[in-house]
Amino acid sequence: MASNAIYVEAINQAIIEEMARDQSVFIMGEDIRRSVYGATAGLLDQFGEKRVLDTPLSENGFFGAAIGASLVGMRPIVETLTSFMWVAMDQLVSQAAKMRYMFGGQATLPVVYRATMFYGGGSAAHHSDRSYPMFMNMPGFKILVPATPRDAKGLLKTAIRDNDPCIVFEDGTLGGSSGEVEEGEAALVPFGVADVPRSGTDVTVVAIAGAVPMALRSAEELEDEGVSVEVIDPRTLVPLDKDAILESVAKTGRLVVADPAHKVCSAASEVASIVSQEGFWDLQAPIMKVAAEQVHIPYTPVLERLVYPSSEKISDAVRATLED
Amino acid sequence: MASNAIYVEAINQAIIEEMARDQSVFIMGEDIRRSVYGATAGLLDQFGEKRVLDTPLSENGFFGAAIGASLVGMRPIVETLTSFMWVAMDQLVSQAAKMRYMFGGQATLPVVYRATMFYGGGSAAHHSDRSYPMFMNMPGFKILVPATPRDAKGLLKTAIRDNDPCIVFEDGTLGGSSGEVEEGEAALVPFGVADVPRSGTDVTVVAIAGAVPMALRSAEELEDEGVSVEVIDPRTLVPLDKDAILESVAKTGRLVVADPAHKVCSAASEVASIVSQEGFWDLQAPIMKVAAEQVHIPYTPVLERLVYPSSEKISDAVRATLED
Amino acid sequence: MENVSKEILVQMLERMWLIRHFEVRVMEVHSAGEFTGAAHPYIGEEAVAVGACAALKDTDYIAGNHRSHGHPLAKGGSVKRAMAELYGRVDGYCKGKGGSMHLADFSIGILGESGIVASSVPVATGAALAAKIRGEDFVSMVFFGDGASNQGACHESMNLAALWQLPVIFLCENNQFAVTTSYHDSVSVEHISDRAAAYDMPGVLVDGQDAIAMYEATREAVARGRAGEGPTLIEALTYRYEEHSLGLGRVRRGEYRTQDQIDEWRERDPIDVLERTLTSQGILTQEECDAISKAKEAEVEEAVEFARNSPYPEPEELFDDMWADPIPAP
Amino acid sequence: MENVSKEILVQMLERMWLIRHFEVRVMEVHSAGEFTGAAHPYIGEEAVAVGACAALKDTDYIAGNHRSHGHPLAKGGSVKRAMAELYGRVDGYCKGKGGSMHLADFSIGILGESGIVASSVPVATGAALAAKIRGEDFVSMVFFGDGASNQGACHESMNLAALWQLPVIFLCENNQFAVTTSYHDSVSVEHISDRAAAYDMPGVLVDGQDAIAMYEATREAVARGRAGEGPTLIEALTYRYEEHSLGLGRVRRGEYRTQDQIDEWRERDPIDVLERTLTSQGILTQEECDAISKAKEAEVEEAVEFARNSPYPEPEELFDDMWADPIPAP
Ligand SMILES: Cc1ncc(C[n+]2csc(CCOP(=O)(O)OP(=O)(O)O)c2C)c(N)n1
Ligand SMILES: Cc1ncc(C[n+]2csc(CCOP(=O)(O)OP(=O)(O)O)c2C)c(N)n1
Ligand SMILES: [Mg+2]
Ligand SMILES: [Mg+2]
Repeated sequence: MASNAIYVEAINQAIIEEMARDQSVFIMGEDIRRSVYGATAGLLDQFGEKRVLDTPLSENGFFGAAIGASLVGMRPIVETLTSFMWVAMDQLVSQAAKMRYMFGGQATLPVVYRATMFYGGGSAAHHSDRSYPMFMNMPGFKILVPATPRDAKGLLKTAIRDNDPCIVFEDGTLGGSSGEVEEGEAALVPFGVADVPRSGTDVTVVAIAGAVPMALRSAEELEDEGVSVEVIDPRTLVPLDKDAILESVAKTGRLVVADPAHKVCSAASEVASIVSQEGFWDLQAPIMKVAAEQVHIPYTPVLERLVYPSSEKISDAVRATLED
Repeated sequence: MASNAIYVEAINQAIIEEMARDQSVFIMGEDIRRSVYGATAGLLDQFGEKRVLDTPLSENGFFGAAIGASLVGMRPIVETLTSFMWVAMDQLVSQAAKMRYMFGGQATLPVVYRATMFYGGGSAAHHSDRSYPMFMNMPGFKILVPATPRDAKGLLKTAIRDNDPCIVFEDGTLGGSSGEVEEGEAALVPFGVADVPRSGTDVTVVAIAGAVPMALRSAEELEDEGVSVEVIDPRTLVPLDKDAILESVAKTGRLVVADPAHKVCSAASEVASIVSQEGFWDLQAPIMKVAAEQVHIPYTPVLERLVYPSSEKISDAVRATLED
Repeated sequence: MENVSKEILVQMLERMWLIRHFEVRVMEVHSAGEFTGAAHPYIGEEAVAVGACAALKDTDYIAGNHRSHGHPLAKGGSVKRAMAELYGRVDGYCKGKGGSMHLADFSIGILGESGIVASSVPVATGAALAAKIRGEDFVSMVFFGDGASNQGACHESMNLAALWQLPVIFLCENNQFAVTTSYHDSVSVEHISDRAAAYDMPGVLVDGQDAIAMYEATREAVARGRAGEGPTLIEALTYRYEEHSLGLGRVRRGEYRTQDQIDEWRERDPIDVLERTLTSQGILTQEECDAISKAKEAEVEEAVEFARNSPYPEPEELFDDMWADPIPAP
Repeated sequence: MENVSKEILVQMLERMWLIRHFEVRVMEVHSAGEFTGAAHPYIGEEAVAVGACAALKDTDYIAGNHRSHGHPLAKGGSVKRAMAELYGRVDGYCKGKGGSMHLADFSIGILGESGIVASSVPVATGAALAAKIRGEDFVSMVFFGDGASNQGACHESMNLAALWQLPVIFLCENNQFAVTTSYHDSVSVEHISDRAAAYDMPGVLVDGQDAIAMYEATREAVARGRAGEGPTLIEALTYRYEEHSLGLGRVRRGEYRTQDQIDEWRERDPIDVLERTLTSQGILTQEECDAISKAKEAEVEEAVEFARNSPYPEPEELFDDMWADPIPAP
């Protein structure tokens, strides 16, 4: 049964459905019992203290404890913000990402890190990280970047059932966005399958997380100019549905990549590099990267808004691919 | 006065020359007084206990202490391996990288992190990180990847005098390589100026760190096949001498990027994305990325050697750019 | 308190009122939407930073955390530049780039507040390391919370500081909670100050509502630091009156603490405590105290006006301040 | 030792000899170039892991560090599969992908050794958390060094474990040095076990050369864990005879420790200590002890042969074992 939900509620639904379905799922994080960030509302009442753990401020400690618990049969969900992952980087990289391979496949780590990206609202440099490109460089994580309530719910449910370490980068700029979500099994969204929220024939725009609605707005505007834009939302960056991207570029011959992360060594760089190798002969114009400026996130709103992609910047980039 | 030195000695010379030159330079790290990794030999005798500090195993603590010392006028050098940086990621990212901007330019952080990349010798997944692409994604670090003794010395000397946080990724596979080094001021190597250890006209190979000698070997082999390869060693990844790369591609029309780091969101991806945007009209063939496979570093040598770029892989990629 | 000068006592009262009025006004203008982003009120905890900073010189250093307005104001920071920073303006301490959680004034030893919990602790330890290497007698002090004390960074820094006998004061502001989590649910010992023993370092438990007690305890720690006798851990017992952060409306008061507890702590309001002492000892009259409060209120109001009138940065300034030795943007 | 069974005593001696011979042989074949990469000999420290693991069941968990051969062998791991792993062969515990520092046998609760110092500590704490959530009575034990004890991960894990009363045993192997650094130069207190008080957790200082003492102390800690009474920190005083790591030739012995110190510790060799007890108490004769040694030596030799004859992995196996639910390589 489909119903309407906002992004944060969709996440909440996913957690509740999966915790109800599987006793080995539990959740831990800071102040989650009282749902300070909104996604864990009602869990304590429904699942009790043993499965809903408030942790001390010790991210490296409890991120690692989640790993240990996952090794012996539990399926932990860890709630955090992207900016607190730096503190826990050793457990994430040295253990979560590497353990299974290092132990020749003996270790199975069904652990999910839910990391909110808190950018765009005056949170300044310490709280605004969009760090998925760094985790993409490190093998071992499945990396999810839901841009809609449906995908926020569906990808999280799939992640909880998946047997590898997953990181869900939940986009705070979309936290209040609403849309249709399914229930139960029907809600599952597979990894590695891009969504095409808008098809078109002239230019392909690959858009990530919070850039998806921008790309859609840009596509609408450009329609008035007679430009037909195809918007591709990869939804998962590891695995990446590169076939969907290459097929689209084969049709359009033009590519713009919109990515709210810092532009150097970004997901946008990666997509560009794939297409410049594997889709080169289809390209009729330079690949345009529209990603965050290579600068920290300034607090003041007049500067902060200059950093990220915007529908205007995307439109300009699309137009640039049509010049020659 | 030029003389011959191996890579590790060149680093040692740079430290000694700069510590002798400037009282505010000091060095800290684990077991550096007895020079376990070779680069800090003789420092204790020459500069004493106050300026040559053996630290406890507390990377986050002492990486951060280096930051604090730098803020109040010291110029710390920190010795570590790349793989121990995960533990200290919070101090690196939240403080070293962000502090100056966050404080509106008040903070000046002349701190140098010397991180050895210990790959290629059976050190397995926990000790073989080549993590510069992850740090490239995060604004705030100057990132150096010396491939010769001359650059190992010259870039480190420049880094010690530079007023921003620098990370020198010292390539362990080159630790024993030898070459000519200068002394004193003559040894300084500027940031942001690529080296062109071999010029050519048919294909540009941008090679990073340990991939530079591979690219040079490949270029020699290919010469016998009548292919003229230009090898570009960026030497610093932040800042990146993109003009040198674009100019070379303007001449050759073909680009291969060889990078010992994991290939997804790698420095190679970044170079490819720059050229596919800014040098697109010069390109006559797909951009080929030759980077490490997206897998952890296996211990056993028979598998480990398959992961990295090699002169054979580079040659194959060069040949591929010449097909159509 | 016999050997606490009147000058210091009055200055402490002034700075406590300054912080109180600052925070009250910040809550008002924030809820009126004059600026956005998180801000963490220090109301109820004023005696901690003010008492501690009264023991420092301008050449000593402090570093702080997300609850970030009290520390710089206690060390003598400019209320105008602090307020302008919250408003995101060019005259702010960080030219609008840092905001509430990143106030700093390097000219008077304020090495900056930090949004990542416990991340200032190693940094402050490093400032103290510089004193040791250079053989100078400045000290460094770092403010962090009860929640923060559970971070590995604290352990590593305390061990380093104790080992090397660095002049650093670890000042734990135990305001009973980390967001909604009682420190009894996050710290496995009764007193955080007892953890000092794990580093062979003096640990002191202080009444954080009593500015004079804070001053005296800190003065001792500072003296030890200057004398090369190493670090001290001070745990200040205090309480935050307001919610964790402006902008976290979801968490209602009653859900994690009782009105009774709040009322109990309010009875020992740090400003009242100090004023009672000063008036009962005949150091100031109540009228003089009230005049101080009024003057500070006016100073804050001026700062609000200053902030409102300060311009926003120009778009061209976006890339400024990234580098001390600039490089081209990629 | 009255209530230590003969079976356990003999098993301890067997495993200590097994580890001793294993390490001696590893040093030989490593220096003969039969495999490369780092390897950290456990010689001199055998009583620690063997005594501790004797208190565990197969359903209990351990995790370890870079000094990685003793722990799995002490827990009953296969000497053949361990040796084959060092040789980088398919029959190794990790199919050659892990090597010396990453031995693991999940089938008998060996959650793996780790090359990053202290990084197993949170992991082991998490295994104990699972016991608590599921209401089962297994325990988890983690081995880490004196050097490791200074890592933030230890602080965070101990606080978590004490707070939640998790059945985890923090087993600190204080072998006096981290590479060349004396623990007196890295740990700011005299006894690491005293740090337990900082978490309101029992801390026990044990003679790490005495397998029986190790066994008894651990047995108590395990009993506490199974009974839901929380974690224990055990500090085992021990000594490494050999250099930090095979392949770190640069550091000469005399530079950071004296021959006298080494000789002193060798006088309390853990195998001698146990054999002396067993023979003096009439539990085993010296001949029986020698026979055990011989048998273990033969077992190790067999393992070397096994490892030599095991094939290297095929190139196609490079990407295997990355994922439990595979995805295409990018
Ligand atoms: C590493 C990290 N984890 C989590 C947070 C989110 N956070 C901000 S303040 C806070 C509570 C801090 O509590 P405490 O240290 O006691 O300081 P207080 O707010 O009580 O002054 C939390 C969880 C953060 N900023 N940094
Ligand atoms: C985080 C980290 N930092 C540094 C190292 C390098 N290193 C490996 S072992 C070691 C010393 C460890 O000492 P200790 O914990 O006492 O164990 P021991 O070797 O004495 O058994 C060091 C510094 C590492 N592996 N991981
Ligand atoms: Mg608090
Ligand atoms: Mg040791």
